[in-house]
Amino acid sequence: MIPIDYYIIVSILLFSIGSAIVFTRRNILYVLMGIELIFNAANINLVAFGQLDPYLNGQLFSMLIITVAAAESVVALAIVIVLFKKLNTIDLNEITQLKEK
Amino acid sequence: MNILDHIQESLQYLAPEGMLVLALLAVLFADMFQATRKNAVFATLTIGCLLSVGVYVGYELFDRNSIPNVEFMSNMLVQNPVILFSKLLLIISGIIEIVFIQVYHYSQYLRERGETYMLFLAILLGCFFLVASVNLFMVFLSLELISVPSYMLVASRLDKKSTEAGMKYLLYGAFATGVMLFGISLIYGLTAGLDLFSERWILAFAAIPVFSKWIVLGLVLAALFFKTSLFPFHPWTPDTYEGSSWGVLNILSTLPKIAAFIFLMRISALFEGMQSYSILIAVIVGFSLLVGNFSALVQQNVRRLMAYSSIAQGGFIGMALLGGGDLSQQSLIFYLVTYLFSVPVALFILDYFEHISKGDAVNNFKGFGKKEPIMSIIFVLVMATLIGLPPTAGFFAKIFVFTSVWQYYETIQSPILLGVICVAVAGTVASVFYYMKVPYFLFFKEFENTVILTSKHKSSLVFVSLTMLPVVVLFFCPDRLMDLLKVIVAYI
Amino acid sequence: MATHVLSILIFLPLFGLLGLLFIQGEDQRNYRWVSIAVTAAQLILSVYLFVEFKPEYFQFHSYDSLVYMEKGNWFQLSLGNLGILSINYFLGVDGLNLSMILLSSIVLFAGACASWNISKQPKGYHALYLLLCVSIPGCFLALDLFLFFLFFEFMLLPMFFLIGIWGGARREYASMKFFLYTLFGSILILIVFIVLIISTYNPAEMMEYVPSNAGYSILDIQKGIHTGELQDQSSIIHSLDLVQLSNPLNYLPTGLLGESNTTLILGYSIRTWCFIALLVGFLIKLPAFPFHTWLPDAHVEAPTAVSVVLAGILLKIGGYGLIRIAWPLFPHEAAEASWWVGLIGLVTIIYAALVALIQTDLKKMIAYSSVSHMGFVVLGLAAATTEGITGAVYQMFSHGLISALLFLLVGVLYDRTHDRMIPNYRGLISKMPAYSVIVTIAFFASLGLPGMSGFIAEILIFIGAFQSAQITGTIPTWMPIVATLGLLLSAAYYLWTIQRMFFGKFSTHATIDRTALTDITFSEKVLLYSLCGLVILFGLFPSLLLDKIGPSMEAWSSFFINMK
Amino acid sequence: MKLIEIVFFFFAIQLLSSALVILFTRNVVYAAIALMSTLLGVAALFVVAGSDLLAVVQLVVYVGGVLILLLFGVLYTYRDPESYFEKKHVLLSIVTVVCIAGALLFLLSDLPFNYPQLETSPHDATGITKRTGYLWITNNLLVFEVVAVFLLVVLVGAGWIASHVLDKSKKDV
Amino acid sequence: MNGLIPHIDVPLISADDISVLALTIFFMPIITFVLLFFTGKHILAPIRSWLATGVMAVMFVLSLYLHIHTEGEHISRWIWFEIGSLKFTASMLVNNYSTTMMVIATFVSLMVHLYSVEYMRERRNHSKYFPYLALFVSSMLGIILSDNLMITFIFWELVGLASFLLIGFWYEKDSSAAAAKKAFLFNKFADLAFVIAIMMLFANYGTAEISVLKEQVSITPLLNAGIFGMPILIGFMIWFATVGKSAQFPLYVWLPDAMAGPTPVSALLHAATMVAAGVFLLLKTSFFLGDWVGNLITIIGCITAVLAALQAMRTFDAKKVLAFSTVSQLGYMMMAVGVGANDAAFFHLATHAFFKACLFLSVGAVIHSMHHMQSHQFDHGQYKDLDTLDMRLMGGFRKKMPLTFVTYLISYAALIGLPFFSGFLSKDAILGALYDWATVSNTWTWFVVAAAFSTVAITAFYMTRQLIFIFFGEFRLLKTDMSYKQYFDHITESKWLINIPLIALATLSIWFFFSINPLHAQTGWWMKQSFVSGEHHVFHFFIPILASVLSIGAAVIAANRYKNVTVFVDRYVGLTKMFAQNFYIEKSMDVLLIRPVMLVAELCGSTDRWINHLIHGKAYFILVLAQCADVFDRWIIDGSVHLVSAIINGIGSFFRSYLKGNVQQYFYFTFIAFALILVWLAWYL
Repeated sequence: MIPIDYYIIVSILLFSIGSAIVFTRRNILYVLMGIELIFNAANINLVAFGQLDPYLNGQLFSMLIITVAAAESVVALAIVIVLFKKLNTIDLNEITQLKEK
Repeated sequence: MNILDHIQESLQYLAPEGMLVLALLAVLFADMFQATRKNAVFATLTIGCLLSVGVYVGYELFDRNSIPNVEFMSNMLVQNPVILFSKLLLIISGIIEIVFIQVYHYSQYLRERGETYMLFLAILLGCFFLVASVNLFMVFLSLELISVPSYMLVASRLDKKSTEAGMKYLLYGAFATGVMLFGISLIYGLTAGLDLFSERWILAFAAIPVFSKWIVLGLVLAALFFKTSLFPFHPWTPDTYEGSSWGVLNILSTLPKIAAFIFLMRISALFEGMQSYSILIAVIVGFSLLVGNFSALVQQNVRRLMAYSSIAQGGFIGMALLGGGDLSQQSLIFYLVTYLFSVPVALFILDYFEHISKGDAVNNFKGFGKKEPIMSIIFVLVMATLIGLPPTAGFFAKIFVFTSVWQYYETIQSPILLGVICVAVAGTVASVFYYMKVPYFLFFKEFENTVILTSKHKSSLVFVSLTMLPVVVLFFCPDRLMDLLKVIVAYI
Repeated sequence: MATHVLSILIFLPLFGLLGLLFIQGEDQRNYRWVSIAVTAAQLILSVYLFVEFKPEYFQFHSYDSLVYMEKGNWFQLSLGNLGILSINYFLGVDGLNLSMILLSSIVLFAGACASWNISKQPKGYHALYLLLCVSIPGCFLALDLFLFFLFFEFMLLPMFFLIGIWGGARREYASMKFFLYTLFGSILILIVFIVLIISTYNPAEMMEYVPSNAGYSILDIQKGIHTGELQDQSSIIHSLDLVQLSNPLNYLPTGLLGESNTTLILGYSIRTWCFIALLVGFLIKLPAFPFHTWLPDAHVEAPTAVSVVLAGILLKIGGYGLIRIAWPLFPHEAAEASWWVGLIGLVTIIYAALVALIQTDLKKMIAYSSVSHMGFVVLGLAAATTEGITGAVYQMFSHGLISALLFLLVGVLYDRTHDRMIPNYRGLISKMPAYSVIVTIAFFASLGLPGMSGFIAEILIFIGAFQSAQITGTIPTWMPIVATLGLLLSAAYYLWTIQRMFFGKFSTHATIDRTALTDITFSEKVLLYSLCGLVILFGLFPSLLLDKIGPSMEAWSSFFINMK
Repeated sequence: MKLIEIVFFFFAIQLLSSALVILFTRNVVYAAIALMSTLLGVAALFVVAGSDLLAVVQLVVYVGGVLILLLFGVLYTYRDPESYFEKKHVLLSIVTVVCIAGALLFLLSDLPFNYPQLETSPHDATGITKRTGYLWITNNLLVFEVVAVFLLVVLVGAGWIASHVLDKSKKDV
Repeated sequence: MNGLIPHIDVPLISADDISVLALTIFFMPIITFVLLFFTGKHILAPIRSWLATGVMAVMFVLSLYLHIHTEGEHISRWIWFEIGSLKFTASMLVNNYSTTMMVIATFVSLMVHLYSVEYMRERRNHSKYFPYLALFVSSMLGIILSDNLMITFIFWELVGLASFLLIGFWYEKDSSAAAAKKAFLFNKFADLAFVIAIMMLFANYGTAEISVLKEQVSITPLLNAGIFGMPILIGFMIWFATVGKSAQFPLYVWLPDAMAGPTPVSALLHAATMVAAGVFLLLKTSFFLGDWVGNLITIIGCITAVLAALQAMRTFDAKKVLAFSTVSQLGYMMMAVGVGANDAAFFHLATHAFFKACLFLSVGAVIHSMHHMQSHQFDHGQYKDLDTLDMRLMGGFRKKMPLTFVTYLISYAALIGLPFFSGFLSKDAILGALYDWATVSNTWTWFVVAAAFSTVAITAFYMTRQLIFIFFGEFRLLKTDMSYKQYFDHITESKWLINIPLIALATLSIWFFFSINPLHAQTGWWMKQSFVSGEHHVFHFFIPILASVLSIGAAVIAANRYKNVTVFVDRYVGLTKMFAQNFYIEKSMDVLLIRPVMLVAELCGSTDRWINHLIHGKAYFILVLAQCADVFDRWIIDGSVHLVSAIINGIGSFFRSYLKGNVQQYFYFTFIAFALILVWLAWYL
């Protein structure tokens, strides 16, 4: 059996890479990908911890996350498309109409 | 007990939620078969549902002898007077919001779409679950049930500003959710469970080394801070407020906040006496007060001003989370009651003025006080509520909150709490200035606008007056509500 | 009726307000009659109160000393370990506020009459004015500090709007200044009230409402608190009942203001700081040097009726607050600080009079003279002898009448020409003889000519202040001696004004429409002469007022001397 | 080193490097492909952890749904070839990654992860699938149902938003 | 309660018949005042003037009756008001002393009223004249009758008010308006001392009842508390109060200016009664004047007498000469008070009241005819600015107005102290008292005596000068403007209404009304009255002789000096310049007092502005933002001016700085802030 720490390390790394994508990439689609990576990092943890859980909470939770993440992506994509139609860009550096004056 | 019997038994407690789902479906079907969309079918359905849920919940609540403090649905949810009372608040708030959309004809695009009501009901459903949940499953799910429809509502005006606001809100919310999920996964690993309120979980949580206990908990609470727009999860607020329509803002600034604060209150009750939790909240709250109040002070745009005000208000409410005792809980609910009546009125009147003046800068409101005296006076009253001045219940709300923090400070003598109190006092003073900024322009500047005010707004006046009434009435009998709350919070 | 006469007095204008709501249209006539009728009714009621009042010698701030007392529990809030917060609806009359109630109803009536010509948004104006008519008597009658503060704040808002909307050219600036100053003051006051509420307890209510104390007497409870037998923090009832707060036994021994609390902040005890906060808060309202700069601006910009109310009553609330709250609750601190308070009074008298001397705006001059005269109140208060304090109250009363008169007179001139600058007029007597006569009477009344009410007040203050070195030991004898210079200076600026404006050959500045300079009308005459008549009446027969308030003021002084 | 460990490390390195590709690539299509690779890697880790069912769900929902959606997004938002490429912030990215990872590793390094200890041995693959299904309709029935409502709402709402794109009659505001 | 204030029992005494009569007399002018003031122009002028005069006549008769029937002291005392157990009383004392003064006051008033009926007939705006006079008379009676210093103070001030109103009666004249203000302010300044005296009385004795105080002082002498103890200071303060009203150095400068009022007013207020009120008050409270205060009074009185007399020598304004002479005579009275010769002082007060009123009225008659000329000229459309008071323009009236000349001459003789006239008697009494005082005291006292004697000479000098200027020689106005000739030719004796008072008053300036012995008053009925507690002075034979010689000599010198002078040049050098400039008293007052006060006032005004700025935190910015019209807008709306708002702005902008629209910056912010909070928390806990 793989020591639990390995999973955690992988998950932490995945989380940090996901965060870095969210923080630095300018394209909304990248950001969405980054968020998916963060979700996956949580999933890895949950599954790893849930290996020995008789009620399988970890697995069930990560299944829930996957579903919700999918739903969120749907909403995000819908908005991205409208946004692109309105602003003709999906670069976050250019979507700065709302800001402190 | 057989699991199926348990589920069957649990269903009786799910009646309100069930009714909401039924209403949601009914709106869906009505939307599918409705040709014109012009009449008030959706609103009637929604309000009817809300009223019946309200009556049901009210009956459950005040027939207190029959209320057990039970967990049901395999320890997913819990039923007790506090939760019923919160649901009552949510329903009242919900009714105000639906009426808000109905009364005001500038919210037309919202009023005539069935989707609005569906999303609204989904948010309300999420709030119902959130206040009652005792399991991270339900916490996460209800938060999503609140968030995702909110993103869509924000973006629903479908113009440049609105979609941008929706996009930012979504990205920010998804990020906060991600952080929370990561926290949940760690918590799960550390305590081997998601049933937040069980004794086993509390013991397991207590065993975690202090050094990292609060870090993981902080990560878990991130999404709640996001919902309540507390520091440092507040930056979305101004942009979203600027971008979306007032009707949506009204929903965003009341329902999720009430639910999230009630849930946080329950968490606080869970951690009552744990100083470290209080310190975490104290820091968050202190910074929220600082950011909200002082940034609002320099705003020229009423939407952003209200956004920062909502951050600050979150801070004030959050102060009641610190103590965790009976008084704190009472004062938190009291504050929420004041808040849920006053904020819709403020937003409504600003919406009204904004549409008259065709602009959302304070400058545009010059001299409206003379053209719209009653509306303006009620607005002053709302602002007084938010500042915490007599003769509004806001005054007592502030007093209770301050008292609860002071009481807690007296017990633990932490300088951080003292700091929070100082920041809150400074913030209250500052709030006078920014809240009175709009009335200042309303009354003391000459009317410049050339637009002729022709709107028939009798219904608007009735709406704002009636909504403001409880706040004023509460000022004269705060003890009634406090006594009621005292009984209720004993069940937490 | 007799049992609720105070409530009726306070809330009568609300009915007027309701009436206003049902009157439509821009015709000002209908609105002004509502104001006048309501204030007249208030006046009748308060005269009834005044006549019926039977003074007797009691201990100050005792339930016995109050007549027409209305006391009911408004609400009780349990605040956990902080105890129970009990707020009472507590009204009552003793000699101190009797005079103020009479004054305020007279001045409010005069103000309502002076609002005759308001044509800009009359409905709003009269509505706000009626609100003022609620809050001012309320403030004077409330004996629960919470109620007091409520009415106190409530005065602020109508005033703010009345100045800010119906005022002169720089009304926004003036109203905001007024608002900020008084808000700052009221925050200080509020802080003290909060400290008071958490560090005191109300044994009478604890006996009545806390079941576990059944069978205890008030003394038992006080004993229990002080010996530590009654330790249950959550069953201690805190209230802001002035009568209870005035009893030093009712301070929790370990509370912020308790005797065993020796915490020093910057070298002073918390009690001292509380006293200072109250002092500053009320001195701003009074106003005294150096917190007075809001007043001239507010006066200059305010419409006539508002100036009248502002000078006539609102300033008195500062003095009233000091006499009613600051001194009785913190007698020891007051005694210690009296030297400085007296100095503030002295500086205010002289300084404001000097500044008045160089003013060219008639209204500003009168505003500064108001400041100067309110300095006498501070001086009399610092003396704290019977004569001094009676003089202070009398000064508030008489200055209320006189300043109302003065501002009405300025209003008369301003209504006609929209110009108040002293150098722009000369020889007004020949054009407006009746007006000039009344102005002269008012000026002489204000400068303390014997036979007018101001003289009685000032001489009493001087006598009291001079005696205080012997009786209370609060202020040295040189202060009243120097303060007499104020009399000279006020004579100087008034006479100089008379000389410049009314004497000499008639001429006006080119911008002034001479045809508008008509003498006062009959109705104005009636109002002004009746105020003059009151001023002279109370100057010749001070016993009219002093018979009523004297015993209370003597009780006040002996209370102070015993407590300090 | 056991085989399972080798498998673990392989897939761990694979998914992390794919993730790094997303972070550093300039082409959004490459990023989508890399995301697929990452998700596959995660699925593999699920298998290693004994959750075959979850791995399948991961493949079906993520790779089959989310990824396709993202690709649709890429197509829909095509403006010009340049828009696929964007400036990289290599240094910033590396710093961010290192900081976050370092902080988390530091904070969580010596935590006693107290994952559930079972009396019985780990589930076998079929057992887990069956039990998952059982748990979804018993203990977690509420979650299951609420997710259904949630998805319904998202469906309707997303349709509302997206329908705007198709609605030719509306003018851009 | 007032444990530290000696509690003195002040019994209440109800009024007896005499007191009721006195009260009746007192209230009569008040009623007249109210009646005439409020009816104003609605009743005809003759009715008004005759009503007032009639009331005055009745009052005079009643006063006389009262005087005859008064024996001993009649005190009545009531409670004015009380504060709890503290009682403030009002009281009235009727004795020979006060009734005498009442008779004098009402008589002079009656004469002035009669005179005024004619004098004011043709002047404008006199609907208020008689009410004001009535107000004055009632206040004067109040001072005379009151036995309580607080009540006295009330009337004291009311006298000031009446004098303000009457001096400023011709308000259109700038000099009149200024003089009214000046008179009131100078009096007010001195009255501050009265206020202080009242404070001290209440602090020391708890009452201001004169008769009670007198008893107290007799029980515990003043000097028990040391020479600077409060009782002595009370005396000083009361004296200082009279320095204003009785026009002593250095506050006497208001009196000459006060001549801007109508001449009858000058006669009544500023010669006969009001200025005498100060002396009268001092006499009433003389039991307080102990030790150094007495010496001070004497010295100041002496200085006043000399300086005023010197100034009178160089004045050309006919009324001002008389005013200075009044001041000088008041100096005499004060000297007498200072040396304890109360009887002499009171005697001189009485004689002076008559002859000075007569002098004023006589000169007033002349002025009246000058005024006629002016108004005739005016009627003929040739208005010329004519100073009707300038003696240099007069002359030769002896022939035109012989009766006036005679009355003037009699009162002139009385003033300069020629034998067989009342002034001789009273002045002799004062000089004798001074001499006695000097013999028992130290050497410096002889300077006082010397000064007093030289003043006699100076008085004779300037009075003779005036006599010659007005009544002798030619009518000098014609030298500059012949157009007045026709009017001058038509000047005749005044109307009988003017003449009757002149004759009456002149008659009363003759010796036998006061003493049968024309050379010594000690044996006269006046001095024998019991009301003055003076011991009998030793009669010094040389004093009246010396005084007479001095005055006759000075009169001869003056007559020689001025009899042929026809042209006057306003050029003075050396000392005489000082005389003409009022010894620079006014100038120095202006420089030392008024200007500094105004300067300080300006300073306070600017301080006020600075306080304003300071409190608003914008003192620092004010230079930059001087142009900003609406400071508030910037202060709160722009939030860029204020110091506080700058800080707030700083905090605000710090927390807003990242909100530049890019959501990723929000992430960064959130993440970093959250991480910092969590890490700090982990460290903190």
